[in-house]
Amino acid sequence: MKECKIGVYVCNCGTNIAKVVNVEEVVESLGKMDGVVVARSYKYMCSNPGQEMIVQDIKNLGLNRVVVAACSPRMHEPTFRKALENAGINPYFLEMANIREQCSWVHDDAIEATEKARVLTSAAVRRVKYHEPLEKRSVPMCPATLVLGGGVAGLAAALELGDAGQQVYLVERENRLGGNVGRVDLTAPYLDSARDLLTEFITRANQNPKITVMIQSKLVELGGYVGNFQARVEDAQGDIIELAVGSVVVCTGYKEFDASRIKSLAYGWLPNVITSFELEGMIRKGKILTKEGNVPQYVALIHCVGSRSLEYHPYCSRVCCMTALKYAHEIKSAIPKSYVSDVYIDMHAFGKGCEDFYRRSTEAKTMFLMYEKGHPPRIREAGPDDDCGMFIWVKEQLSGEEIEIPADLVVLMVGMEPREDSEAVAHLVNISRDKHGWFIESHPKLDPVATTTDGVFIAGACSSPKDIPDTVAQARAAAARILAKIAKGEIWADAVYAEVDEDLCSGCRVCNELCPYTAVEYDKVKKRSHVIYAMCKACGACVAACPSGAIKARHFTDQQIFAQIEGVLPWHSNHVS
Amino acid sequence: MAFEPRIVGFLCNWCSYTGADLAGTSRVKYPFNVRIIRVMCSARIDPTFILKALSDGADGVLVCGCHPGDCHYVEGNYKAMRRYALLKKTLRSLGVEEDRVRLEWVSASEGVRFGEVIADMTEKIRKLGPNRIKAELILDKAER
Amino acid sequence: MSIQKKIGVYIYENGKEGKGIIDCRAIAEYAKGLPQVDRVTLFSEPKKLNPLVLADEFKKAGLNRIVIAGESPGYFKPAFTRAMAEAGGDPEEVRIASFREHGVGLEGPTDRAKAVVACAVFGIPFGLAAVPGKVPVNPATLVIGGGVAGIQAALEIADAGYKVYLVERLGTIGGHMAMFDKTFPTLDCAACILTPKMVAVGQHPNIELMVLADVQDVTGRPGAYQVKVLKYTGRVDAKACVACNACAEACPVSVPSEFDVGIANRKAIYIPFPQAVPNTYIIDGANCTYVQSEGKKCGACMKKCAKDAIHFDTKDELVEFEVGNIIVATGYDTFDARRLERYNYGVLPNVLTSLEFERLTNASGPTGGKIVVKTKKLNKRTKTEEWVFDQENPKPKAVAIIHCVGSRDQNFNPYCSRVCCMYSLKFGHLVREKLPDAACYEYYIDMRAFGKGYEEFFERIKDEGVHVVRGRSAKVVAHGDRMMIRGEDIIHETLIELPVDMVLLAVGLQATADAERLANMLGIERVQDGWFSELEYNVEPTSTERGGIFVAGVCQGPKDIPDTVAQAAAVAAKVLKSIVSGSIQGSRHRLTLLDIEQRAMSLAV
Amino acid sequence: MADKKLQIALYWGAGCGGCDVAVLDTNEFILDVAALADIRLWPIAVDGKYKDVEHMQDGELDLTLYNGAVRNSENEEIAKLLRQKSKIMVAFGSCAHMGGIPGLANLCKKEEIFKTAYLDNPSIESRNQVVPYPQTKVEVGELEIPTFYKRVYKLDAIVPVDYYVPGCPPAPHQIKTVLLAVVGGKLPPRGSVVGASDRAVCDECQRKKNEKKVSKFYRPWQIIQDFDTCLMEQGILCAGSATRGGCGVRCPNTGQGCRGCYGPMPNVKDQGAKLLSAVSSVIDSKDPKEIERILAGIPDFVSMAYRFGLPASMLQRSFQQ
Amino acid sequence: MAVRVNPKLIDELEYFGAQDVIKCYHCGNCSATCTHSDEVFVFPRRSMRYLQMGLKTKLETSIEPWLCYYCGQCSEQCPLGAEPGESMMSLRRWLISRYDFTGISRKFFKSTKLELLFVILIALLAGIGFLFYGFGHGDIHVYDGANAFLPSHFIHAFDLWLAAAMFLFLGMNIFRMWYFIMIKSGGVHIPWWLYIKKFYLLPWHFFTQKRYAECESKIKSKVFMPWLVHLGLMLGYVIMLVLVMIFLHRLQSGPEIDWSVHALAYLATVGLLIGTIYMVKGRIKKEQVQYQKSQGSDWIFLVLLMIIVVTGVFQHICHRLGMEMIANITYVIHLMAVVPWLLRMPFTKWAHMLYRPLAMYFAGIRKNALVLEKEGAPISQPIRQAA
Repeated sequence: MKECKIGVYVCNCGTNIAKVVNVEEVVESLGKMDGVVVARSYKYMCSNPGQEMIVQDIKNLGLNRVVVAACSPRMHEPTFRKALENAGINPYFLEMANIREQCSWVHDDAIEATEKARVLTSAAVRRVKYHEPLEKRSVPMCPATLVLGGGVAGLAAALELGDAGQQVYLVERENRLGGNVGRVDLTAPYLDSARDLLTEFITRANQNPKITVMIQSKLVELGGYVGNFQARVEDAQGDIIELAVGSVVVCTGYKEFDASRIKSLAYGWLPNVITSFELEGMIRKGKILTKEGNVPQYVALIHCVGSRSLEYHPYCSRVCCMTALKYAHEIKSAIPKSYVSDVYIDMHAFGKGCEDFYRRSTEAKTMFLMYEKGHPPRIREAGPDDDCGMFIWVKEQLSGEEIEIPADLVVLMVGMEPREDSEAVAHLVNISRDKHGWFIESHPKLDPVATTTDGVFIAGACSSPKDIPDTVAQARAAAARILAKIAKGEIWADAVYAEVDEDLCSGCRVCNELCPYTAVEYDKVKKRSHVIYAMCKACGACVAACPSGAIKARHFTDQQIFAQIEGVLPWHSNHVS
Repeated sequence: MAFEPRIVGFLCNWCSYTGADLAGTSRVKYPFNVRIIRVMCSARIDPTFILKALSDGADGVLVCGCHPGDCHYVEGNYKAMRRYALLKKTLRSLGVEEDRVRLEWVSASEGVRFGEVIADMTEKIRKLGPNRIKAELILDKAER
Repeated sequence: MSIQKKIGVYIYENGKEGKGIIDCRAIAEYAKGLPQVDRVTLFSEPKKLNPLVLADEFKKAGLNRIVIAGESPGYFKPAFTRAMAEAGGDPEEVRIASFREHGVGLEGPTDRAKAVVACAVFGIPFGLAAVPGKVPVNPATLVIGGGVAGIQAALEIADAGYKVYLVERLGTIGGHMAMFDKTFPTLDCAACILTPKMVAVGQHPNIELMVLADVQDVTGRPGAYQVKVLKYTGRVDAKACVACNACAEACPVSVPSEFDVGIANRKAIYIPFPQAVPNTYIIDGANCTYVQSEGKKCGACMKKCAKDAIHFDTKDELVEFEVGNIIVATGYDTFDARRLERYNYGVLPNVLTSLEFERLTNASGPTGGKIVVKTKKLNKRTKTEEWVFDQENPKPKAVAIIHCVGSRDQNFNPYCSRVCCMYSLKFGHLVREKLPDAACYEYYIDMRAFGKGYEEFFERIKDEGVHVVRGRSAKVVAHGDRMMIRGEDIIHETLIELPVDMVLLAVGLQATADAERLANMLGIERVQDGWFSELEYNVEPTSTERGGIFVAGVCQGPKDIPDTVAQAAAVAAKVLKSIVSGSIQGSRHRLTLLDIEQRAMSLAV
Repeated sequence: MADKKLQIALYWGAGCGGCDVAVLDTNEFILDVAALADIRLWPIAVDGKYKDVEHMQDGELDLTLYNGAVRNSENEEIAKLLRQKSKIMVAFGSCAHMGGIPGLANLCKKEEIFKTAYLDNPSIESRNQVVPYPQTKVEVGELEIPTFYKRVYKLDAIVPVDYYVPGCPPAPHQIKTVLLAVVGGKLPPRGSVVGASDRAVCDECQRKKNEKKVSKFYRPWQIIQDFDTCLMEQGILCAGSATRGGCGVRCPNTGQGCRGCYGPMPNVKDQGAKLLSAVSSVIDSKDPKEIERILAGIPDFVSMAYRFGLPASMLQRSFQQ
Repeated sequence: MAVRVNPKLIDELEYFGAQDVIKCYHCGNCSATCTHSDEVFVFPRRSMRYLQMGLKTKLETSIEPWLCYYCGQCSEQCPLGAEPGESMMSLRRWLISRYDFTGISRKFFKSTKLELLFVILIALLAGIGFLFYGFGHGDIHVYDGANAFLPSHFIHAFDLWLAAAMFLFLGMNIFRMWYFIMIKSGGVHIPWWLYIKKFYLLPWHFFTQKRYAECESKIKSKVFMPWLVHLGLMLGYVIMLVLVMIFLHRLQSGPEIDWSVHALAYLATVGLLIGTIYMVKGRIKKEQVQYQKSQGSDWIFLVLLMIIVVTGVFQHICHRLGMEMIANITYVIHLMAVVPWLLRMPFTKWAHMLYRPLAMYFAGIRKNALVLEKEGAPISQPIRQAA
């Protein structure tokens, strides 16, 4: 092995690091380490001049290893790898020490934090000596895409890809396309026709020769890896169809909250307490009637049913406020003599045109009543002498009064929750879910449609509640990613993966079953196992398990980790009791 | 000088390391006694690493992965869980105190919890006193 | 069609027609001529729409399909649906012909309105009938605006291997997001997540980055737009400059920094901020003594520059190129808080806008991230007293944050700015985190914590000890050294007057000053609030009437970072779709009434 | 070298002596040995005194085959002596290589061992209260016996070792290989393990291997095993996958799981840990309680995992207070 | 006990001018802007809330509408054009109708036509009556002294009867007001002696209208500020009333000017004249918020007042100039306006002249009672302090 010439770069991160960690002390101490040629600090290592500093040192001092002590490698590892690449050395000769998130930001004591930063950085120095040059490799990209879910999100994604001339398989569980929007008549805030919107989408999808619509079908198995997935879809006849696809877009949507879970709202007990979707059906039919068949005089809308609640879902379902305002308008307009009350917590009228719609609704004399989060309204039956069917008890926040609202028809604005099958879908396509069951995006801000599994995207309300424009935007964002990959024609697999040293493998087959991606393949002839690198996600389960030590996790080798362990455990004299 | 435990934390990249990062970004304060080594998945954590840390003088070893069901690699954390179960038995036979090695599930959103785990573990180990393994091995040699 | 249709068309006249924009009478005449249309009714007082009366009408005439036309006829639909049901007809046969939704109001509005009505009469969604023809497309793309939306869109397209021109008005890309300290609700540092993307843009072989540049003119057709961009000179040779800062140290001129929104100063030769992309110094000609004196005075920077990178004689440059698609991502301006006199912004020194606070609390800001109050200092050069932030200044003991400044207000911006609630909560967190002893009050109207993890964030902030007060405060007045803020705490039914040391105004977002110019130049529409109009609210939130011109991010309407990023990527999909398929849909407003009518008729059969 | 006979020594440290016997297992080859070499020290077979060795010049011996672990001061003294006198020091057999079965004594304290061996042992006189002491004062003076160390060491923990011949005991062919290599001067790099494979036992094992899922562990006598299938898949603990091959799959072929005497694979630092990892990886359950139940089927895993290698492992011994 | 909301009340209140209150989304700006809003009486937002919710009992027992002097600041700053000031104004109208047990008031507010009809009818009746009396008992050419067309003793007696009727209605209304505000609203125990202790508030506020002055945050003219004009009008009216009720014969005697009463009368006339002109101008120009929304009732009031003042001045001048017949005719017209004007008073907005100071009096009592109840503790905690 060539002699290690290590450069150590400690970032101040403005004051993020420097205000707690004595950066200069770390630099000085690291500079004395074996193999370290240069140690420097800089205000922002990630900035162009900071990166340039590293590049210049590599060129001028012939560095062949770089240690950057800065923020989390999850943040800037790619940045500095790129810098190494620009300087002409292999990007994997980099190791980062996380002295911000795990040191300066979580510790106050300057002395201890400085010591910890020093130790973490020195461990990185020890580790980097064992780094090896790694190269990325590419695999071909299959241009077809599998879209799971035929709601607005799925249709938008499919159309975007199909119109671009790419093959799309649109798989829908139900016997019709359209999803939850298919149950809706008009959309807030402009009261455009949801039906026209869907008709247009569905017609275009059906007419597009590149889009294969498969209704009453479901994905049963997804194998392979980005660019080269093999999907097994069970169709309406129960036949299994094998599809080769390069990407998967998951648009499985949401289901509405089961209002009967909240006892105080009497859903399922009092006949005239209905959910928003039931009201939507009435509006579509033009018959807003109580169960007794009367035209209601008092209608009440209750917001946040199942949402923004401590017991059920803490999150806001995002669309219900506007939907409620829409209903208020629709009821008033269909039954001009009715009185509509709207019982809410905070009015989330945040979108374009929404505040205006809210104002219109107030002008139409909808009575807005505010209740406190955590103190949901209670519904009781009215007596025979009352002119209404029910009363809703609310501790009204804006007046401070305890009030009862007369109602003949109560509409519960049920929130959104993940579908029952979200866990199964997550397993099928290998993506994660958050604690509520929504699918997790790879980065909530900068990568809201990608997932941690390459080639699998999420769009629409399956990742969190959203309205139609946001859903459509997300679906297209997913399509953009896929189109970009298709345009390139190949996928570059990460350079970090596991590999089997066949000279050491005894074919014991402990590893085969362990790989969640079936990337470890057993060769029956050679009686050895080997890893398909493009499928490997570098988790290292097989590496740890291999009793022969025959599998190496590139970039996470035993040697590297041992060196790091040794590095973080310097032997203090004061430590021995 | 008071005894300050040194804990080696093996954190999976996706949940726990991110969770520790979140503790950082949310400025959760926790004892500085933990030193974190990032691995891609808790399933990568070879029992050898834990033994290595213990024999090199770590007072505690923390293994963190995603909560069961949340593994980025589907079931890596279950693999870690099984290994940990057997390792625990083995360490018991080897006379290593229970609290020195700990397996915790920390999700990417549990920055605060990560801090609490560290604080709790540090406190427990502080009570336990230093890990004698390395010292004893040196003493063995000296006595021989 | 199984049964013969008998169609009734109801057209709503709302007065706008009277001004001659849309001629409802002409539309009515036209509708009468459409096949199967039995009757056409004009109505103007929607409040008087009585479903039961309508039902009688339907029944008598035997109507089995109703078309309601107008600006936003959806508003009347429920009444008609009920009427149809009462009359025993099929409520699904009530159709709407929305002029607003389908972009009536552009060229030939009456013809477009007629086409919209025709489609509804035929029962065909307008979007299906009004499909412009396809034209070949130039694979290059112009992105106007280098904020997070522009960056994201540019990267998506460039990563796919296509040429992108990214034009930014200022000296660096990054936009507002680069100025922020933290982003809600995860509180990750804005610069930390944005700078890698900025660097990626700067280094991308497919992106031609033009900063200090302005799009002067756009002509041509979808798929082949000729663009003229004026690149203002920064007078510094980017290749030679090593960002040593010697020039800025030498420069005697000190002016408020744009990046620090005026709470700190910069020199006339400066770099916008340390992580700027491109990382090059710029000479601000308007403030440079040398430029202003036409070379007679100063020139200190030029003398100091060891690399001879400063060239005062460089000229602005006009470049021309052709692109197939244009993405408008020009973002927003913040509301000018001076317009709301009651908060005394600009009068009381420690009333700050949100952007000012972002910079104040940012580690790269003037106080290194310390939250301090402004104090009076003597400016030695001008011999005047100025209010300045200084690291040594005292920390505020109480901070008030006022939501909805300029937003949700008929007198200013009637719309909700969508991000202020959350960023104000974030401020609350920052105040409590950096100043644990300081009290922090948030005055709000509705807490709009609607996104993923937002509600949880709100709860967390409350747990952190930020007092949330439902009720927008009315005024901020001086109160000795401090300030007094008066507001109503609605939930606790009391009026509160609190002495505070710092007031943060959560100013809303509004369309940029040059949005109108841009809209005229590109031939795209703006809504009343000033934001660019989208083609269709629901399904085409990023397209415009003009093919090949897209809007992304806040310039279309206020939104937060995830939504902006998603939109930007969605636009990229549109662009990539056109490039990958080799052709782009032309402009919808080039379609004639006859085109749409015929297509709708053929689809109906 | 042909003109000069090879000078060799064989020593028996803390071990059962099986390795010495194994040398004899080479059968008639021992005659070749005798012809090739002068055996200068072999306590079990040849008369020779430590004093003689002490009088040798440094490096006078060409080869020492040291079997057994280091348990007491005598073992250490002789190991150091032989190291000094030998050109090549070979750790011969599992005990010298890794501590071997005697190494399991590291799970106990010296006092416990003495108690078991000298006090509680049913085969000794019941009233015995005497345990060995290094020095005993008697009337004539002070008697001295070797000091019993606190724990067992593998040979290379005491002296530098050039080659390792694993096995409990080493197979005859290994002995031949070593001797022939020394004679022929075709020595592998120092530190090598000689006479064993670089692959695990499984490589040579003829049993059929599939993907593994185990929901219950058995002792070999608890089930009727399928001789064609991997033992591990049948729930019988077998260290074969974590153990160097070269032994000829002696144990698995008899229906027992491999006991691991050949030690860890070249890249492995801790054989027991690796076995632990492999065994726990094949458990077929996600439920912690179920896992515990399955693991209960392995009564004494530490003795299984470190049957031959405890002193060579990371922790080397038990730290029971 | 939970109260039932009444979505229908808002429809009724629309007649009283509360069209815009529905727009309010409760930002609280108005209450915080209002100079009169304090710890105990927070308004106008809360009143608007009750209005939106139709909490009739809450509204009719509330005192807050009377504490508002409609300076218009809240309406100017209202982000939604919900017109808090106008909403308070409409509530005052409604309260007047609630205090009035006859129901006449309500009818007036609901229909300007009805009110106009009433006014005209009364005026005609009065006119006919006076003419009948005049021609029966005197000479139209004689204004004063014996054989006067409308002798002062007759007018005086008539005035007293009229006043008695007016005060009967007013008294009933005031009683109802007291009952609503002090008894029906409940909430706090009020010791009887507080009524005495706080009595000074009544004349104080009646004669100074001090609170109106506090409204003036943005003074456009130093003289013609609403408070001063209003005060002038009010005082002018009161002086005139006193003069008419007690010194009528001295007022009517002439033609020489009796300065002891006429000086005061002139002063009062100036106040009335300026006030009327100012208000008419304001309602026509609509520059100030408080004058932007006028109801028919407001106009009737102003027009009648205008007629009264103008005819009063004119008959006075004519009388002094010896044009006694014209003076008598003008006087009849004057009285034709005065009678309906006075009779109308208990049923219209004009009654606020009494309700306002009464409200201040009641408010003072309630505040004091609250202080007593909390035993000297501050009436409200500023805000929950940081833990």
